[in-house]
Amino acid sequence: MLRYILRRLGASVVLLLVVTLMTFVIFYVVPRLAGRTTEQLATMYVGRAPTEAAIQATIQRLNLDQPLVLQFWEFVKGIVVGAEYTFGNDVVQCSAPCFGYSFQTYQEVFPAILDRLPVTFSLGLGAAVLWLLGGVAVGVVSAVKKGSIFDRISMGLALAAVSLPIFFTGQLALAFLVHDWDLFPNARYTPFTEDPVAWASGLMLPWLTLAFLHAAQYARQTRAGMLETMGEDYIRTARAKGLKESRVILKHALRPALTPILTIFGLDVGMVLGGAVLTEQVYSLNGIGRYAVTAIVQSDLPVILGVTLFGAFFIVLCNLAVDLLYPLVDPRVRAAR
Amino acid sequence: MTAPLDAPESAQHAEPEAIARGRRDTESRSLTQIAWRRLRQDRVALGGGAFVALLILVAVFAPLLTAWFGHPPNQFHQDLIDPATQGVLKDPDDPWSGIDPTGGMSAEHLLGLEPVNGRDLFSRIVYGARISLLVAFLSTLLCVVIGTVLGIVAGYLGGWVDTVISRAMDIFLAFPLLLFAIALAGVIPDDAFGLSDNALRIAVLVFIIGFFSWPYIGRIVRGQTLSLREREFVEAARSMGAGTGYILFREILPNLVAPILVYATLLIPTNILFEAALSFLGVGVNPPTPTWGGMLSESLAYYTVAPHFVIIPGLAIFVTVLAFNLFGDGLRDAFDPRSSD
Amino acid sequence: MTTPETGNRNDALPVVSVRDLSITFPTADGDVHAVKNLSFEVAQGGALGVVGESGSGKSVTSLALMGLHRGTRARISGEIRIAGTDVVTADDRTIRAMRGNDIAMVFQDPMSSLHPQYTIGNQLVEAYLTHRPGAGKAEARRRAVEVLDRVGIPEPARRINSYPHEFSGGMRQRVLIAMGLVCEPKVLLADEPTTALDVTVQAQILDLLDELRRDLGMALILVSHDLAVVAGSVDEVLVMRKGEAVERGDVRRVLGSPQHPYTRQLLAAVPRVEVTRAQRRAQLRAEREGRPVPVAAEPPRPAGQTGEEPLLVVRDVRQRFRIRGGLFGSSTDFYAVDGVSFDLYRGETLGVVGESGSGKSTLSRMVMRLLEPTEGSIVFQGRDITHLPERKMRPLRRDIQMVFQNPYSSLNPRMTVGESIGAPLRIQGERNSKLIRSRVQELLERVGLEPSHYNRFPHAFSGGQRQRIAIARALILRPKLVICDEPVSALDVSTQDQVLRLLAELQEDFDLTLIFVAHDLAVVRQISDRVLVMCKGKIVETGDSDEVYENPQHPYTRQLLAAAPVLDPDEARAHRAERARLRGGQPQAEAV
Amino acid sequence: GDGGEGGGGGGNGASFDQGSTEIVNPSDATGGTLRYAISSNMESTDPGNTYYGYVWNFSRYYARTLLTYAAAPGQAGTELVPDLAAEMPEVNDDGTEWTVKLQEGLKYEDGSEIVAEDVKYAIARSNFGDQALPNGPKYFQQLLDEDDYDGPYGGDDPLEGFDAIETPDDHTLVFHLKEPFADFLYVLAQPQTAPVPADADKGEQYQSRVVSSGPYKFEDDYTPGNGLVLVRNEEWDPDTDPIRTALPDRITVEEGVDQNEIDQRLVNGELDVDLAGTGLGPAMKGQLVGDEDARNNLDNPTTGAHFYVNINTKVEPLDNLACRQAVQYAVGREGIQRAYGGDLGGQIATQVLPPDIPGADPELDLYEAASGKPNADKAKEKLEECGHPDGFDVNIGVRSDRPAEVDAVEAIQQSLAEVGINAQVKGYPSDTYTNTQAGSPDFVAENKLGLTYYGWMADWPSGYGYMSSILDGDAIKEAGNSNISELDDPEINKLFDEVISVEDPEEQARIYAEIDRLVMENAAILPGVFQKSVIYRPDNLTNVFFNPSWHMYDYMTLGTTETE
Ligand SMILES: Nc1ncnc2c1ncn2[C@@H]1O[C@H](COP(=O)(O)OP(=O)(O)OP(=O)(O)O)[C@@H](O)[C@H]1O
Ligand SMILES: Nc1ncnc2c1ncn2[C@@H]1O[C@H](COP(=O)(O)OP(=O)(O)OP(=O)(O)O)[C@@H](O)[C@H]1O
Ligand SMILES: [Mg+2]
Ligand SMILES: [Mg+2]
Repeated sequence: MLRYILRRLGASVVLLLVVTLMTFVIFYVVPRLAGRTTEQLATMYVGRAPTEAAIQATIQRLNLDQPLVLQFWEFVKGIVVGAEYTFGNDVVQCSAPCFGYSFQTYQEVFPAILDRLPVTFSLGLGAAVLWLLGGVAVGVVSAVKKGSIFDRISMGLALAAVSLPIFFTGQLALAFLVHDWDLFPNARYTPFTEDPVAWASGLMLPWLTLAFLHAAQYARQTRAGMLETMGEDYIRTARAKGLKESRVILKHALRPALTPILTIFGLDVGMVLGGAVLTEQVYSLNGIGRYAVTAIVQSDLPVILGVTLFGAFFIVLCNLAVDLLYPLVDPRVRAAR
Repeated sequence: MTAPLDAPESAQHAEPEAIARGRRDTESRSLTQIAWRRLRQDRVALGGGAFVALLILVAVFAPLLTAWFGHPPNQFHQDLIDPATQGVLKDPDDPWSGIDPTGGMSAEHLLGLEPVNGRDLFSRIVYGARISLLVAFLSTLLCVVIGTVLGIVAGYLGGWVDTVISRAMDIFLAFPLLLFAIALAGVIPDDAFGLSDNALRIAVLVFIIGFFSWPYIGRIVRGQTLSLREREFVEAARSMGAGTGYILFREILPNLVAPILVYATLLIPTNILFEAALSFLGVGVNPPTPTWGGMLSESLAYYTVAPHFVIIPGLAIFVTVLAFNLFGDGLRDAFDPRSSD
Repeated sequence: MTTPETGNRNDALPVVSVRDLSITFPTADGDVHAVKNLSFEVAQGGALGVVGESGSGKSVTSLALMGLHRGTRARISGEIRIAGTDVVTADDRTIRAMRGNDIAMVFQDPMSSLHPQYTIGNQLVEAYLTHRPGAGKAEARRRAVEVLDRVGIPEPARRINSYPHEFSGGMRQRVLIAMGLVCEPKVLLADEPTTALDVTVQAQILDLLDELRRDLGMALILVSHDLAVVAGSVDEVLVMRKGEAVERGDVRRVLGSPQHPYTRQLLAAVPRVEVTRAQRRAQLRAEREGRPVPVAAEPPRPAGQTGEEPLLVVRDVRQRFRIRGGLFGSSTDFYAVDGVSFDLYRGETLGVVGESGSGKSTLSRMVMRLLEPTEGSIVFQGRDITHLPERKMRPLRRDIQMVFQNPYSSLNPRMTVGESIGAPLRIQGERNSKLIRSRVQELLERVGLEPSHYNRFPHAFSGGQRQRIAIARALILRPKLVICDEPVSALDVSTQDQVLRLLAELQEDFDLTLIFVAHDLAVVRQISDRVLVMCKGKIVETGDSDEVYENPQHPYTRQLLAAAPVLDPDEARAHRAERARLRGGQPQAEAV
Repeated sequence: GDGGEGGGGGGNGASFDQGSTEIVNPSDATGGTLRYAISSNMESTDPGNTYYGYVWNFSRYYARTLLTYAAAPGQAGTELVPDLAAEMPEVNDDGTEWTVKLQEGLKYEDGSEIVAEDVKYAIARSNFGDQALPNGPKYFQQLLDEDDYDGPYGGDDPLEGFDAIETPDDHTLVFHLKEPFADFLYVLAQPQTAPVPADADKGEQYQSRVVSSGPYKFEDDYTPGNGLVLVRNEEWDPDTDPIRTALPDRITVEEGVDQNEIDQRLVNGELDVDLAGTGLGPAMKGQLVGDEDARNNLDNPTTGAHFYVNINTKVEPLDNLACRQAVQYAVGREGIQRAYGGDLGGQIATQVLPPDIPGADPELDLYEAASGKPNADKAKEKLEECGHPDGFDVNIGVRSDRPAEVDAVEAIQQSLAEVGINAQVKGYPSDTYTNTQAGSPDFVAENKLGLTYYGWMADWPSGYGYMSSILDGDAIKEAGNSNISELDDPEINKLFDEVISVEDPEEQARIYAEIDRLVMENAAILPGVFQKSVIYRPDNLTNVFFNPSWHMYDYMTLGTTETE
């Protein structure tokens, strides 16, 4: 087991390294292959009134004139040991996990991400809890009452949720639920530590929207999984023991049905923690996702890189967590290792 | 209680062969036949399938359709628009008549008009189906092909090949796809690989979606292959002297068709939405080419003056997704040997 | 050793009584009448055997006794009374109180009938607490350990925390029995509890059930497709066919003088260890030619005495697998086949027997060169194929073919059976589709199927039919050697008998050399000239088959022989005693 | 606007477009929180590092400049008045030496005195050296007589070698120009002249805490995206300040709020001002302009922006004058106007200079554009003349993430198609548009971007401020080029060289009108619309008026009756 954990950890580190390399290639190498010159690249990062001197300075700062290998090395070095940047008379120490420095907002990327982390975490985890509970509950009831009105309606709704983009549902929710009908307070982030009630009420609508989108998938998966496990022999065994139907369903059928969902859940949570791009955009929440979009719109390369890596980190982390949890949830997996 | 119970006449003489053969006439159809029969009984799935077919026809014959209705997708009807509110006038002859809440739906303009310049929404929806479906189909095809080949190879060969491919899947899954798509699309030039304009942009969209979504299907195929590999018929094929290629593509692949097909039908709508998301973030095909996603994202700015402009593309996407899903679900059920009728 | 006093118990009130039970499933193809007008009774402490071929309605009846058809589309009419509860009309609560408490069920497939994600203990405790809600966790646990101990799980206090996958099939079946026992029910209903197990383990489970019945005074309903399985364990037999009871009566009477032709047929299908190869062969020939069965047996074929070159020479082969395990994942070597040698002559049939896991399949796969032997050599037709690369091996595969154990997974479900049978030809380079087609149809006919079945898919065939198809596929290249790896263990006795007959016929017609693998000595004896007895990867005994059966040398062989089910109830009891003696001499080392 | 007819439903009796011409809700009541929001992030809070008008307007809360615009509605608002300066600057006879006296006793938020060197330092950091702040304009660098100073960073004394500005004492600045420059006073009104103490400077990161010289200071450090809160700066002395009323106690800015959301909150009274000052989005605008009651809360001023199409003079076949003229005739301006929302969204343009800039001649209409309708016959004629009687292919570039511009371009495409000119739309992200696509002559040539949609606002309200970057041949740059038509006409170039030394406003205006006429004759720019915005003016906002210099409300006078 220990060895397994170590192996998975090692694999995750390697995975992150490769992700770093690929990210780098996509953002630094592909534009060049597409024909951008060093000057053109630099111009993108200079600002509104680029002077020749400023362009040259940017090339220096971003090491754009160095060989790619060296640029990559600098990049990785920054992440591992940190880097230094000069501003005016100041030398800014960008300490250890230094994903770089934004030349548009003049911030270190990593602290900026950390700064937005509580928002994204609150949004993502809150929504995740909602969609997991909601989706699974709906899925279970649908499976048990297969073919009933409830089943049909909830599966129809699930399809609607899957098929409508969040910028659509989100904006309409804002327009109607918040402004026209006053059912929900405006989306707003208040730190939990400051005021838990405001925290929850401000995030309620984004949670619901995001959860609505994801819950659909969980409901469908749970339903399919439940229908499958309900046909298993051990369910018959459980019934033969004289168990109550509710216990048969919740204890015996649900658990195996949930096991594969764990994997998706891990991926989804990782993805959302890396930034719920559209939700944060729609609800004007200053989280990592919006940070990323702003960066993309402004071609803020270091931020894009940083956010991408950070997102990858979360996905890898959640996958790792799932991999480590899996044996606990499903003992058969333990044996297979 | 020692005498034999009443023996019905059929049991009077033994008929071993009949027992062995089972004479289950009801099962004498091929799986595809059975699937087709089940599908035919599944009205919902059939409806979905019919709609999908209709959609494809509509996309293919978009020029004919719009010619029939007389409104090219880019033709303006500014005389019907109130310049101040940019909405559709109730009465085109009276500039003070206010906004038409139906967006100008009439026999002339079936789905009404776009705000601002009054393009016919019906033709734009019809033409929009072309790009949206093209992107969705091609990218689905791409990721199905990549995912299937790599998944099947990884699952069957195992060992280091599996390790490499599985790790590659992990890596691709670890990328925040949307970010990458936007970043990549942003740096792609206007002419490359002998393509230009929308052709290139579509190619890029297709490439991005296909290239980054394959691990999902790859995982499924790999998992299925892993279990199929253990089936004795694979070993049987080996024992007849079949090579790896034969086993992979003649023995195993046909068994994967059902899950792949089902997954693909579920993927197509996802990819329509993906195109929509990219349009929302400003990386899509060039105007004035209509796409559903593009229309949807554009429409949100006019939701008060032209609610129909929001609803119609939204509905188009929704109904399409619904159709594909219903069809996909139906296919899955039909091909599932375990589901009994 | 006395016979049970069945008479005494007859006057007690029956704990199970079934009257006019009919069960119908509505399907798209019309109603399926799975059970029709079935009636029987089981007295307190009595034992009933329900026997019938696959699909005869045994499981459907069992489930009905438990009230497990509730909530499904099944339509049930008639009356079922279990210890005073009317199962058909009672409310759900009453039924739940009855299940596990009055009547407990042991299911057919021990592999899938336990929840894979909960510990054994958890599942046992749950069963106990359901009916004894007042009992504390600790008491339930104590009880769980107790019943585990009772069914012969070694170190029950420790193993209680294990998960099902950590147990072998036999142990899981014991756990299922324990789960049934935990509330001390009045009736134990065992639906083919041993079908998935090999003979040795089967014998143990049957012994256990018998013992429990006696000790705890439970009634037992034992369901099986094999009359021999129930013979030694029940007082009364009910023979079912197509949902109807065709014969019912005292076990001795039914087995001794069966009234109904179907019962006779079932009896004839049971492989008998006491029938020699020669007798069997003679009988088959006679049946084929319509002659009466000759009394005198042919002498066994003198194999390898003519000085001819053996077709296959296997020398000291070993197959190593690496088993990963332990805290630090250190892998250990494990020899699944360990130093096996034998020669095989043209036209001969070599039987390989041994309990599950003894390395039979591994050996077959090595000979097929689906595995590369770690050590030793395999020479086929004078050519050393031990380490031949796959490419060079390919043309040789014409001459060696295999029939696999599981008829459900050895045919590709997405290929028509015609394609499947023709595939070897195609793979070996035959391009002429017409020719392939006609060959396939020829063979289809030869194995007793219709040529028009060419375009059907495997799922449209029964297990026995599929096995015929698999045999046809193995024969289409006209191989010299065919390896049959337990080709009949997944089939019920009637079907098994038919397939065995077919194999025997084909062997003669095609002049085949066979390696026949099975865990059941009786089956092997019917078909093989020589027998290898395998145990833990090694050959423990080898010889002329009759010799081995009549005069077994190795204790393991004797154990196997004693485990084989026999039809005569008295003999069955004698075997049981013998087994107990063997176990006593060789204490519980083998916890299966 | 129609002004005058008060009453209506507006909560305080204001009327439609009243704020464009007079002060609505005059009040001197202090207190409350004034709430701003913006749909993007603020460009920067650093007055030395910004090019957006809203920051120039807003940053005056905490950064006083040498001069600024009078706080008055209408034409009076274009007047320059001293801010930090004690009086209007003096210029020597040949127009190359400007002397500015600072008021004495002005203090930063920490109580230390504001001295001339700090202003000089602020100019140095924003204009000189390779680490000059990237976003702001570089007028000082272009105009000052300085050639060997390489910025404040690096040496011990940051201002060593910076001789073009002298500070003979703590309250005097003397600017030495290369050549006379008549508009220099406008340059002195830029936020770059707001003082920065050298000790506090952290280069670009100075934006996290600007040392306040105005009535408000940062409550906490500013982090982009997290918004900004300003609180009163007690060191500010109202007596020294002619333009700021400093009514609210607190000022908050929320960043990154969706435009629809901002509009909704403005209408609901949850917000006071849309910081960007560009007015309502189409959804709310469409809803409110049709609503009689709501109209009274709307103002409809010009934004100062002219949206037009660059007709590149180098890309074939547009290098031919007749072809360019054909385009001029072919495009109906009404389609462009509609993209902005008809008469409320903009006024059809027939010349380059926006009407409120001296020298603008609304009568100039060489291509009969005023009607809004295309003139297909004339266009065909011109096509004939340029050798493409059946039309030609051309690409038209546009910022794809700006819906109105895309709408306009689609309309242009339609118009052109009528005469056989086949225009392919090419969309680009707006962020890179000016720098690397439209703004790169190489890119334009390579991608045959004959037409590019563009918009332009004046840095200050004069013809030079408006036209030099987009029409002067000397202004063509390799990257970040604004003269996208690549118009390099010797006559025009000469006029630009001349006009900078002309002091007489009348004469200047005449020259600007002449340049405008020449450009139109050249057909290098296809005027589209002079944009107007529809701004929602919440009832609780006091002292509201539109200042034409900023083309938005004058933020320095705003107050609120809402007290949180
Ligand atoms: N849910 C169902 N729907 C329709 N038919 C069913 C259903 N369950 C069982 N049957 C049919 O009822 C008949 C009896 O089945 P049952 O499982 O009782 O056979 P069995 O005697 O237990 O056979 P085996 O030895 O293979 O277990 C079969 O023909 C089967 O196809
Ligand atoms: N690929 C493998 N890796 C590791 N162990 C294996 C492998 N294949 C077989 N074994 C082990 O080798 C032993 C012999 O297996 P084999 O399948 O030959 O048994 P068998 O006699 O055919 O049993 P059965 O009657 O159950 O088919 C078993 O313990 C099995 O677990
Ligand atoms: Mg059964
Ligand atoms: Mg085996």
